Formats: sequence, structure tokens, C-alpha cells
Amino acid sequence: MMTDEIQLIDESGIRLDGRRADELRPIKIEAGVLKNADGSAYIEWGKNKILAAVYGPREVHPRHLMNPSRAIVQCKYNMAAFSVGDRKRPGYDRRSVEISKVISDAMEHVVFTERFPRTTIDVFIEVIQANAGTRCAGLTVASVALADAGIPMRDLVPSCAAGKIDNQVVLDLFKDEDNYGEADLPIAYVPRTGKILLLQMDGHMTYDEFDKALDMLVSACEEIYTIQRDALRRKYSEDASEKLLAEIQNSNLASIEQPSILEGSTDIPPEDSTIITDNRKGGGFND
Amino acid sequence: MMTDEIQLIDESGIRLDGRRADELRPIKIEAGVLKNADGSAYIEWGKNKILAAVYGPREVHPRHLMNPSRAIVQCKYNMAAFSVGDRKRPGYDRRSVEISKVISDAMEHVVFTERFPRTTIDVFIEVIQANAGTRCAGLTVASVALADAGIPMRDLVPSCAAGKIDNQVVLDLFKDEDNYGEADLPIAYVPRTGKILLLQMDGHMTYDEFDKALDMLVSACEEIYTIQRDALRRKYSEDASEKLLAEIQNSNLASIEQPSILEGSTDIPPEDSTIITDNRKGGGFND
Amino acid sequence: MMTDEIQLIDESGIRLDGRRADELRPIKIEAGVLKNADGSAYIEWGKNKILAAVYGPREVHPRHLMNPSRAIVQCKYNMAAFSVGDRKRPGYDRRSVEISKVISDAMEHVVFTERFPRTTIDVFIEVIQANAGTRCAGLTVASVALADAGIPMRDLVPSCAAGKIDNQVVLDLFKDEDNYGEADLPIAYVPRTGKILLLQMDGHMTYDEFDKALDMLVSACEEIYTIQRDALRRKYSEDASEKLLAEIQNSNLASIEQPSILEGSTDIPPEDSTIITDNRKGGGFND
Amino acid sequence: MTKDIVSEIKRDYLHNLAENGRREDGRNFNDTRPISIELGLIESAEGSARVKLGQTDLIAGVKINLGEPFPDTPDKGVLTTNAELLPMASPEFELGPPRENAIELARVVDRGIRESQALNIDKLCISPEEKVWIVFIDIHVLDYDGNLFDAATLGAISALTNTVIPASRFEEGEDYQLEVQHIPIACTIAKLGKTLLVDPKLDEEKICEARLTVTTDENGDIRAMQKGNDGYFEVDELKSAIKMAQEVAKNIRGQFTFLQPTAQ
Amino acid sequence: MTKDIVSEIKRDYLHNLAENGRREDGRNFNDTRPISIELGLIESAEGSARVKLGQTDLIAGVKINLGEPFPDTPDKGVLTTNAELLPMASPEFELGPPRENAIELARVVDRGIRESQALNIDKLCISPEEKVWIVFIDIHVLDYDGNLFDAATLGAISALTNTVIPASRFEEGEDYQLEVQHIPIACTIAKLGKTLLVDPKLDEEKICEARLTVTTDENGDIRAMQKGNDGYFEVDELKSAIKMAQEVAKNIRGQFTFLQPTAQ
Amino acid sequence: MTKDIVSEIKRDYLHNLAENGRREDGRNFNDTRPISIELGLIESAEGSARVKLGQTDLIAGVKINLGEPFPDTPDKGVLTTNAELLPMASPEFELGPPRENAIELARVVDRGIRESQALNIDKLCISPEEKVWIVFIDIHVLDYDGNLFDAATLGAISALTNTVIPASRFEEGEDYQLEVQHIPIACTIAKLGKTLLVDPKLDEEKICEARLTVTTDENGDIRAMQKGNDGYFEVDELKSAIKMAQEVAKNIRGQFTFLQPTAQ
Repeated sequence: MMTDEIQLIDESGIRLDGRRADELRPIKIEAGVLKNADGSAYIEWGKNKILAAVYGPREVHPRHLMNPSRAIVQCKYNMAAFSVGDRKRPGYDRRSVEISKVISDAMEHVVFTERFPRTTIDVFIEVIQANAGTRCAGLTVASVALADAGIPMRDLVPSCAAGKIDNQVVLDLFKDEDNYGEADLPIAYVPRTGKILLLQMDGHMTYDEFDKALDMLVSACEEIYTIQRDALRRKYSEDASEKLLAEIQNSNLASIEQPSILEGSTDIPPEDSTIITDNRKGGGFND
Repeated sequence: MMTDEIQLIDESGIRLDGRRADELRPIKIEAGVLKNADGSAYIEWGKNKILAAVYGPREVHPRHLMNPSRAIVQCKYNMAAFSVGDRKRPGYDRRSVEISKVISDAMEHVVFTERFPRTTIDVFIEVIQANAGTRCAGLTVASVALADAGIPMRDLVPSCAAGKIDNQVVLDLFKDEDNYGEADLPIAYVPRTGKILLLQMDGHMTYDEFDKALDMLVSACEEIYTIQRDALRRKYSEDASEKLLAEIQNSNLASIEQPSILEGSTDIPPEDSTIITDNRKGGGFND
Repeated sequence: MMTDEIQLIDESGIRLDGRRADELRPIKIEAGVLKNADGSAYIEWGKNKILAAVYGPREVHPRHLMNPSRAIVQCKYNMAAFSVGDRKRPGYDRRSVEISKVISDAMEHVVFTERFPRTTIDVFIEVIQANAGTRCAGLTVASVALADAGIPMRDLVPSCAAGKIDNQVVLDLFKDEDNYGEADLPIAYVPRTGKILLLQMDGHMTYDEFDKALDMLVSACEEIYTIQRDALRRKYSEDASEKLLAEIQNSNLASIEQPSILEGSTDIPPEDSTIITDNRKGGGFND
Repeated sequence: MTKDIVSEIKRDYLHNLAENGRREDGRNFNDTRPISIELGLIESAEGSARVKLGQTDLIAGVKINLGEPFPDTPDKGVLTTNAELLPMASPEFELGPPRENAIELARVVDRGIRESQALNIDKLCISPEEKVWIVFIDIHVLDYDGNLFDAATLGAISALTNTVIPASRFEEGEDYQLEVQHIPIACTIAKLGKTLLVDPKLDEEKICEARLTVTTDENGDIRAMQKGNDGYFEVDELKSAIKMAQEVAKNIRGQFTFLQPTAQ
Repeated sequence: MTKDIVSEIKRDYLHNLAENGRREDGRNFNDTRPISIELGLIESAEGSARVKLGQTDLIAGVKINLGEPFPDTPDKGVLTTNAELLPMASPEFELGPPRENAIELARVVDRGIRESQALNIDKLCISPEEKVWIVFIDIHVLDYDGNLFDAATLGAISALTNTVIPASRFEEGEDYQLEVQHIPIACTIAKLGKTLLVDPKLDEEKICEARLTVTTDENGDIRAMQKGNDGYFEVDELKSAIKMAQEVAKNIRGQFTFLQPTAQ
Repeated sequence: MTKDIVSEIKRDYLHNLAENGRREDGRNFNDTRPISIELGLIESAEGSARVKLGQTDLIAGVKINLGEPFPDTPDKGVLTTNAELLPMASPEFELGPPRENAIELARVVDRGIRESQALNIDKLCISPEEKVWIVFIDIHVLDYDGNLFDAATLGAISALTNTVIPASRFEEGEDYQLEVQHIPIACTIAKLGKTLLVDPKLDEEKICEARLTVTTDENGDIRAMQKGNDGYFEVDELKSAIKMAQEVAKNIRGQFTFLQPTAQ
């Protein structure tokens, strides 16, 4: 983060890539893009390109991580060597360890982990091309992949970042803005319940700027939430996806005895599930 | 591999070290050279100097590698730090991991692994001095060490490489030839059964050159096979070694109920063995 | 170790820091300085500053290190990144592995390990500031931490080094002397029993110089032993500490059936202990 | 830091206390534990501080080397922060390379220092593309009773305020005091049920649904934040938490005279 | 890739099919699965290709850096190949540093590219002993349904054909197209009983006694080979396998117009 | 090297023997096992020696590179010693990075060589701060029957006596013999009950309460010592052990003519 001479917003409030201050980059999500994974999804968010894949619930390795009363959710965020300007050494670095941790925390909140004791739900987020905002895009696509895997969950989790450039609060920095930006504020916000599940910030913001950024982010997450739901609608038949989304809508009302239709297609069938459907592959649910 | 100005074969077809195109370097093998190992052997092949040692069948570590229906054969090829011109950093590198894998595959074919379920047979190949062709020399000496360990096996495995220098196919490149050679084709070939158990190649060969190289290698492996058998003969009494080698000769006829005399001297005695002899150390079998 | 022009002892036998040849640096020890550890102690020895903490007896990880008939004692010596002139990379290096091993051996001798089969007693020695002689200071403070943890032990273990500067044998080199010194001889010596539990040496010493150094060290260890005992006295009530120290005094007479009062405050109560007292925290034993 | 270690009984007890406006150790929700800071205790370090926050105890040490700048910032010094959760500090900490929690701790401390521009990294450049000062901040946790984020940030900035650049050792002129432009203070708020409370001790940290670390500068501006755990904040809770953090940071600043910029 | 995962029943079924001249997915023995190649999809890479071979799916990306040559080849550029068997691609793949299978894959791909002299590494030298181009080929496997050798080699050479040397980023003149002198194509033959079949899918790969990967150039010359598994080939089988591989490679070349040398 | 491997019966047997003045293999307490040293067997090394001490068998190889000196000793060459306890040498040795025992072995050998000033590291400097010779000593243990300290030190110094500095390979003039100023010999004494015995074989090493390795030079002066195991020495035992070590070292020196300094 550094301030510099470069002008990032012009007089009429238009940014280098033509967006207004509160405008998102174009976002496209596709569900069910991989064969082996229990669930998967792909996102293009501006020039970010990210795949997410879900395996589980399945056996925990190493075993000391096992929780006897619920599933653990292990998200692993990884960047491809060729996803950035200078080749990144393959493997997890300190940054990806931290991002994996905060994403895992957010996902753990929405998954009905108590239904799958002693198991792990593994979520792999692979950044194929990076252009700022990959943690938010990664979390956004990961929750679609979880739904595609039929993991019962309370909600989808949209995520987005706000930032500050040329001393103005703007939404969703792309790479050139990020390089010269003065602050970065990624959050994950669930519109229906008003819950903030992820929040990090670095840079320099007054309280008022933060307040303004938060307003922008709440609106943006509503928009992204729609895109997530549309991705599931496109993947599944109209009927199935409506039921599925209605379930998610109501799932905070649902007791543990009335799981979302999202569940099923898991190696370890929950004892209390009333409707078990494999909504991942083939059959009538597919486009 | 690169072509260069240096002339590697003279007008009369003689190579830098005085050999003809289809001539092997001198090979000496000695069996039973170490005390602690269950079996061992030493080879000098030109200027290559290599030790092999066998432990097993024994318990598998880590346990997830264990196969409930047969033994696994784990060969580990390693180069001493001082075995090459520039000091090699100690420890396994990517090259040695790959060589270990292809050698393990070849050895696994000839060992009667089904007799020792849930165990490992560990073969350590230590290159003390390297001068091109160490994987072939390592595999060659490893199978003598396995026999010395009394591991029941279908056959000894001779191995050799052919290459291409000055646009001619020649046998068994030494280091100076390898540095300037145009191709390298290591194989492991069992003369009695005609089985090719290891094959790798890099460089540039037409199909006809490959065909010619293969002819040379088949003959060379027959020669090496004799050297391997002689090493066992020198180590064991005439009588014992004749029985042992006759067994190997006929072992492809032998059912699993009629194991080779090679077996014995193992920590876990096979239930079905009819003759158990410790042919490794001391007693009447020793020279 | 190198000889150089610098004069380290003046004509009247006084060293750069004003000490005589056979004089120790000032030593201060405080027991019970950390909350979480089962026992702890802090030492300032000249400019060395070192913490020791003890956990155990507790479960062994990894389990293959477990000894079915006794406890293992695992000391880990570590230097803080900022403890030396040039920043040290965090983590264990080859030097700290070796020091940890020789300290563990010494501690294992004095702990009644046979009373706690299948457990580990972990001793963490953290060098906060280093100024030569840290292994001796670390061992010295570690044995106070063990006593503070209530681990039953035969004795406290004082440790000290002698060295050679300007061709003279002197006690307890500090950093400037160590840099230009000609020899270093760290030992651990238990005054009451005359046992040498740790000994290393490098440099250049004649037998007679060694003999002289040993004399100095025996005296020094007696002095350090008193400082160790005083630290425990200050920590515990007069009554308790007298009993505790009397026990240590007599513990080589005590059979295994009559453990020192030092024991107790362990997760796994020894079956044969007659007096179990938590002398670590709170209660009447505290200052 | 698994929650299973604190029993359900403990969890209920602490929640009940919080619902009744109380904490186990008698503090108010916006009280920190007693803080003591010892400066300059490590002579081998260029700067150092030992921070005790209740029974959480750690040392921050600063070492400075001469080195090369990163290629993409050729005219700036280098700041690097590392945290060691020493196994002596807790039975939960293990030997070996830093895990997730140590990495998160180091990165949150680092962001607080870096984003507040506590150091002027332009001034740490001696010769562009060739020679810069490399500032290493190492946090060694000695005793762990919760809320490492706040203690470690306090340790790091305190150590920096007494850091001397060892120029003479590297034949770069005389030693001089490192300038500190801004003083970031981290404050962590834990959420127990509907209650927000400041400076959670270990038991509170283990059972809280969510925590938020807010690092503010001497103007109260936000320089870094990090939410933790699998619980959530609502928008209003978030705003309250930030205001609590600003208050507490101001309070801490008042306790220690050296927590002031030495340069502008 | 243990064989125990496919049950004995599956094994017998596939062997029986093969004996009757058939494969599970209806292919002939010398048919590959459908191949799709998407070029240049990664803008952050200097070159890239996504290859789908049936349901095996991977991305090859090329990154180019400026660096120093190896001391023993001071006038040549550097080529380095890495393969990641991402855990997303299969429940059998684990996190962590590359294992045996990933190393073998990277090395076989590397040998195909290197030994075919696909790149002219003399031309990658800018200034002997000082500056050369370092070409990194990274293979990221996204979905694993067998025969990674062929898919990865195809990915690597395809990515190289659309690689631009980023000279301007390193102030070494204008960007220019990387020259590709030769086009190596790998073809893997699996042996099931007495049957040789091309492009084994995962089930076939798991139960085959042996496999042979043959990488040939546009003249049909052999540039690299690798036998795998603990079974064997007889001499005649080996010769047949190589001829099959030559045929198949020719066929693949015909499917994609960009699989042609851009330089001689 | 856990003691549990040798059964209690074996332990009692060896102790009883020792009390009666005897050893299992018939040696006197101050006898070493037969020693054979083969010099220069590794042509790829600058110097080498294979040492057999009874059935303990190892190779020491010396490699020499050109490199930079350590910043704090700009006018001195570099000596570095590494030991590999190859898994072929014993069922107790495992694959992987060197463990505690290998590290201790390397460090004790290194101290013997370094502190005896066997090499004149000033003469290994070619150009201060820029170019020095780096001497790598690598010990590869092939067969382990106890007392690696003595065998490895003997291997290292023997290899050094036949080491040629490969100056021509680095274009630094003609190759020349490495000068050896002093010949350190290590002798290890094991304590069984009240008995001190020299050169413990594996069984003795496993059951001894304590061991002491004493490395002396050709004048009998002590250059390095290392006590091992959890037993103790009394002061008088220590003195006796050192004198035994001096005697034995003198004896070994007499057996091999090349164990003499080549320079002063």
C-alpha cells in the first residue's frame, strides 16, 4: 500500500478501468466444473480466475485434528505459479496459510458441521490467475462449490473488498489500484442474516471512511449473493434449484432435524436427513 | 546431451577408452560385503563403484504404505556427496526419487512379494563413485544383494544402457561419452524370460537406431547375467550355489508352493517354504 | 578459537572484565517465574539471560520415543533470534541439537525416570541473551526448574566452563574471551557425589592444563550449587525448602520407595510416593 | 486452541457471568488486564521490550542488518516480523516450524506496524537498489494466557521506540535512534453471546464466538483489523467494537509515556 | 495410485473386455479420448494451455524470468519443469511437497521438451555467464482421470507455442515470440494382459501391468521414453508399442494446427 | 541407540565379563579392534579413505570447492563436516535428514579436525573477502558395529592426508597437495560398571553407562572431548580415561605411516 503521483480516479469519478466508485468488476460463476471432486465451481471476477473443489465429509488426516462432535472445515487457498506477474514458488506460503485460516473460519460458520462428527470437509481454492481480491473471490466461489457438493449449509457466503484510492473509498480494487491503494478491507457478509463472517483490513481509514466502505460492501455482497444463486440455478433444474435455494433461505429457521435439501451426496449419510438427493452430477438436476 | 566438435569414436570404430561400439566396461561384482544388512553386494562397473544392501522382509514404516496382501519393495538410490565432480548435497533429490521408483518397480516384479504380506523389503543402493550408468549398475548389484539376502525371487535382473555418440549407437556410455552423447537408453532385461522390466530413454533416436540399440542391450544383459551368477557362485559353495542358481533358472515353473532355495534368512519365515537355509553368513555355504 | 594479539589478562592477573582467573561472573537464579509451565526458573549469569520451563511427566509425542519402563527427559535448548550480535534464524540448528542432547543426558541421570514409565519430561531452555557459557547456564537453570516442577530427582546439577586465554587456564569465559580464547571446557559436576555428568572440550590443552581447569571447575560447581539451592530457598518457605533440600542431600541414600519431597505436582502421581505436595504454585510453600 | 479444552461447564459459567455484566476476574467489559512493559532488557538486540498483559508474557526484540532491498521497492528498507509460540509458553504449543496461529500472529502484528507507517521505510534506504536497513522484529511468547495480538503489537512498537540503528557496526557512520512516526495500538474485542469484551484472557478467548483485533494510530484512525473464529459480528456490533478499541487504545497510550512518535 | 482401489471385479471385467477387443468406454485400442486445448487463457503467464484429455484436465503455464545460467552451461538458457498434483484433482492426491508421482511426471515432461530440442536454449542466452532467460513450465493438474504424461506433455508444448518472451518487462528490448523448433508429442501405451492400448483412462491405468510413454517428434523420431509399473514388456510388445505411439502422435498433430514448429 | 535392544541377559553377561577382566571378543580393555585404512579409493573425491574398525565400516571423502569466506573470517578458508548414518549401515538408522546422532558425530569429528588445526585455514584463502577454498568432509557410514567417533575421525584425517586441491579445475594454477599440520586421533573409552574399556563395539556401546571421546594430537595434547550417555565419570575415572586415550592414540599413529603432518 503506498500513495503515489498516479491519478486513479478522474474528475468525473471514473476509475482506470471505467468503473464508478461503488461498482463491482464483472463476475461470472459456474457450478459443477470438475469430475472427481464432490463439488466444484469456477469464478471469473474481473481478471481473477479461480477454481474451488470440495471433498467430504471424509476421514480426517492427520487424525489428531479430528473433532469427535462435529466436522472440521479445512479450506486451502493456493496460487498457481503462473497466476501472478513474477512466478510464485509452488506451495503454501505464510500469506496463503493466513488466508486459508480466515476462509476456513467463515465456511465453518455456515456448514452444519455437527451433522458429520469425526470428519473433514476439505475445500481447495486454486487461484489460476490473480488480479487483486482473490481471497474474496475464492471464498465466494468456495461456498458455491460447497452447495454443489450437497453439503448442508446455513447459507451461501458472498465476499467482497473495499479500498481507498486517491483518498476516496471505492469498491473492489483491481490490481493497479491495489498496488497504489491506501487501504484494503475485505469482508464476507451474509445479506439475509446480516452476519459478517470474515473481516480484515490494512491501510489507513478513518472511522467515517470505514463506515462508508461498509455500506458499499453490504450492497455489493447482496449483488454477489444473487450471482451465486444464479450459478446454482443454471446448474440445476429450475425446480430443484428453487427448492434448494428456498431451503437455504429458510435454513436458519430449520432445526437440525430438518436439513436443507442441499445435503446428500456425502460419503457418510446423516442419520436425520429426510431427503437425500445427489444434486452434483448427471440425472434430472443437470442442465 | 549435446552434440559437439569432440570426436568420440575414431576411424577404426574405437572409443576414447579403447572399447568397441558393442563392448561393455569391465564389471566386477562381489556378494555379501556388509555385516549388518540381511544381504549385500558391491559392484565396480568401469569407474562406477556402488554398494547395495537389503533389509527385510520387515515391518513397514510409515504404516499406511503397508499392503495387506503382499510385501512392498522399496529401493532407495542415493549418491554420496563425493561420488561426483562437484560435491552433491547429501540427501534425496528429484533425480534419485525417480530412479528409486523405476528400480523399485523392476525389483517388485521378480520378488515373490505375495509370500510376505504386510512387510517391506528395503533395498539401499549407495553410489560411492559415479561415472555414468549408475542406475543400471545399481539395479544389477541390487538384485545380487536380494539373492544374498535369501529373498525368494523369480530371477536376477541384469541392466545396461545403450547410447548414441558421433551419430552411432554404442553400448554402455562412460562419463565423457555421456556428457557429449546424443541419447541414453537404459533397460533391464531378463535373458531367460525375455522380459524388459525397466526402460527409459532420452535423447534422439530413430526407430531403427532404437532397434539396433535393443539388440546390443539384449546381448549385454546376457553377459551381465553371467557375471551376476558368478558372483553368487564365488560367494557360496559350489553345491549350494548350483542349487540356488538352478532354482532361479526354474523358478518361473515353480508354483508358489515350491519356493526357490534363495529364500530363508528372513525375519518372517514363509509358512510354505520347504527348505530354509541361511545362505548369507558363516556355515558351510561361505567361501 | 583463535590466538590473537589482544591481551586478555593483564600483568596482575586481572581479566578484561575485572575478574581473577578463578572467578565466576555474577550469577542470579529465580525459581517459579512462569505461570503455565509445571516448573520454571530464570538465570542471569554475567550477561547471559536464560529461561527454563518444565512440562511433565506427560504423554510422549511422537509415540515411538516412549520407553515402557521409564520416563524420557527431553531438553530443548533454543536461542532467541535477538540473543546474539547477528540475528539468528529462528528454530533449531545443528549446534542446538547437539547441546540439547548432552544436556538431556545429564538431566536423565538425576531424574528418577523409572517412576514415570511411558512419559516424557520436557525441559525447554530459552536463551534470551547470550554471552558465552549458555549451555552451562542453561543446564544450571534447567535443574532448578525441574525442582520447581516437583520432579523427583537425585540432585541439582551445577555446570560451568573453564577456558584458556593468553595461555592461562581461567574460569567461565565471557564473550570477548571466548572469541579469542584457546580452549573451552564445559562440565556439569555434582559436588555431593563427585559425578561428572556433562563434559565437552575443544581447543588446545595439555593434560596438566586440563587437570588445573578441572580443579577450578569442581570449586566453581560447588559455588553454583549453593546459588541453585538458595534460589529454591527464596522461592519456598523456610520449612519446606529445608525439607526439600535435605531430601536432595539424602536422596542418594533414599531407595526408590522413599522418594524425595520434590516429587508431586505431576500429572501422573507415582504410586509409591509417600508425600505428595504441590510446591509450585499458591499455598503455604510460596513466598 | 481448540475449544474442547474448556469444558462445557466453564463455557456456560462464563456466558452466564457475561449476561450478568461480569467477568471471571472481576474486570469490566472494557477493562484490559494490568500491563507492564520493560524496555531495553536485551542488550544483544537493537531494541527490545518485555510485555506482560496479565499473565501473558512475551519479549519483542529488534535486530537490524544491512542488506539489499526487494527488487520492486529499490529505495525502501525492509521490515520483517516473526513470532514464535515457544513450547515453554503453553502445553498447547508444539516444537517445529511456525503453525497457522504463529503465522497469523506475526502477520497481524506486521500489518499494524507496517500500515500505520510506524517506520519511515524510505529513510531506511542507504543506497537505492544496493543497501538498505533490514529491520527484524521477533516476538518470543514465554507464557500464554490469551490475547497475543494486543501484547505482541505492544511489544513490537515498544521495542521499536528504543531501537538504535547499529550503523557503526556496519561502518555506516554513527549509531542513531530509529525514528518512529506513528504508534499503532492493537485492541482485541471478544464476543461472548451478545456481549463484547476487551482483552480476553485465555478462558474467554477459547470460548468466544468471534474476536476482532483493531489496530489504531494516535489519531484513532484504523490501520489494521482482523476478525477471528467461526462466529460472526453484526454491523452494529462491529461498529461498537471499533469504538471500544479506539477508547482502549487511547487509554493504553496514556499509561506509557514512551508510546509517542519520535518523528513526524 | 495403488491398485487395490480398483476391486478385483473391475480388474477382471476390464481384462475380459480387452481379450474381446473392447474397452469400457467403447474406444478402439489405438484411440485416444477426445482432446481439447485452450490456448493463452492465463494472461498473467507468458504462455499457457488448458488441456482436457477425456476428463483429465490440467493447465500448463509458462513464466519467464531473467537470471543467471548454470556455471557448466554459461551460454545457454535454463528450462525447468514442475508438476503439481493438486489435491482438488483426486481424492488420492495429498497436500504437501511433490511426491514420487509428481516428480516422475515433471521429469518425463521435461525430458520430452528438452530432448526434442523444442527450445533453442542457445538463443535464450542474452549475455554468457551473466544473463539468460529462465523458462519455467508449471503443470497444474485440476482433474485426474488417468494418463497425465500425455496430457501434461501436450499442455507444456502447447503453452510454449503461444509464449511471448517478456523482454520489455526486464528492459531487454521488445517482447517477442518464443521460437519452438520441434513439437514433441507423448503417447502412453498400457499393457493389459496381452493387449496394448493407447491413452489409458484412470481405471485402465490402475490395473495395467505396465505402461510405456513414448515421446516422438514431428519426424516420428523417439525423444524420450519411460516404462512404468511392475509388469514387463517383451521385445516384440515394445516394438509394437513404439509404432502405436508414433501413429497416435501423428494423429494428434493433425488435430491442432498450432502444433507445428515456429522456427527451424 | 536405545539400550532396550540389548537384552538384560546380554547386559549382565558383559558386565560380568568386565568384572572378571575380560571382553566378549577377547580383547584387553585397552585394545582397539583391528583397523584397516584404504586411501584414495574414490577418484571423484579430492581425498578419501575407507576405514574399517572391526566391523564398523565407513568412507570419508573430501571435496573442495571455490567459494566465498564467512563475513567474520574474511581471510580464512572454510571447513565443513557432514556425517550420514546410511540406512544400509544398520536397521536402526532411518532415511531422512540427519538426526541427533549423525549431527553429534559430525560435530565431534569436526571439532577434532578444526581444533587440532589439522588444516591451516589461513592458507586456504586465495583472496580475502572474495575467494577461499571450501573443504567438505563427508562421512558415509556403511556398516555400524559401534564407535563411530573414532572411526570417523580416523577416516577424516586420513582422507585429508591424501587430498589434492583441485586448483586447475577452478583455473587457480596447478593442483597441489593439501597441507596437514596436525594429526588428531580420537579414542573413545566406555565405562561398564567400574571398568574403562577402549573402542567399544556395538554391544558394549549400547550397555555402557557413559562414554568419553578424547581427541589428541601428535604431542598427546587434548584437542576435543565429548562425554556421552546418561551415566557419569568420577574425577579419577576421567583422568584415567584421558591417559588411556593418549596411549591408544599413540599406538594407532604407529600403525600407519601416513598419519604424520605434511607441514608444520
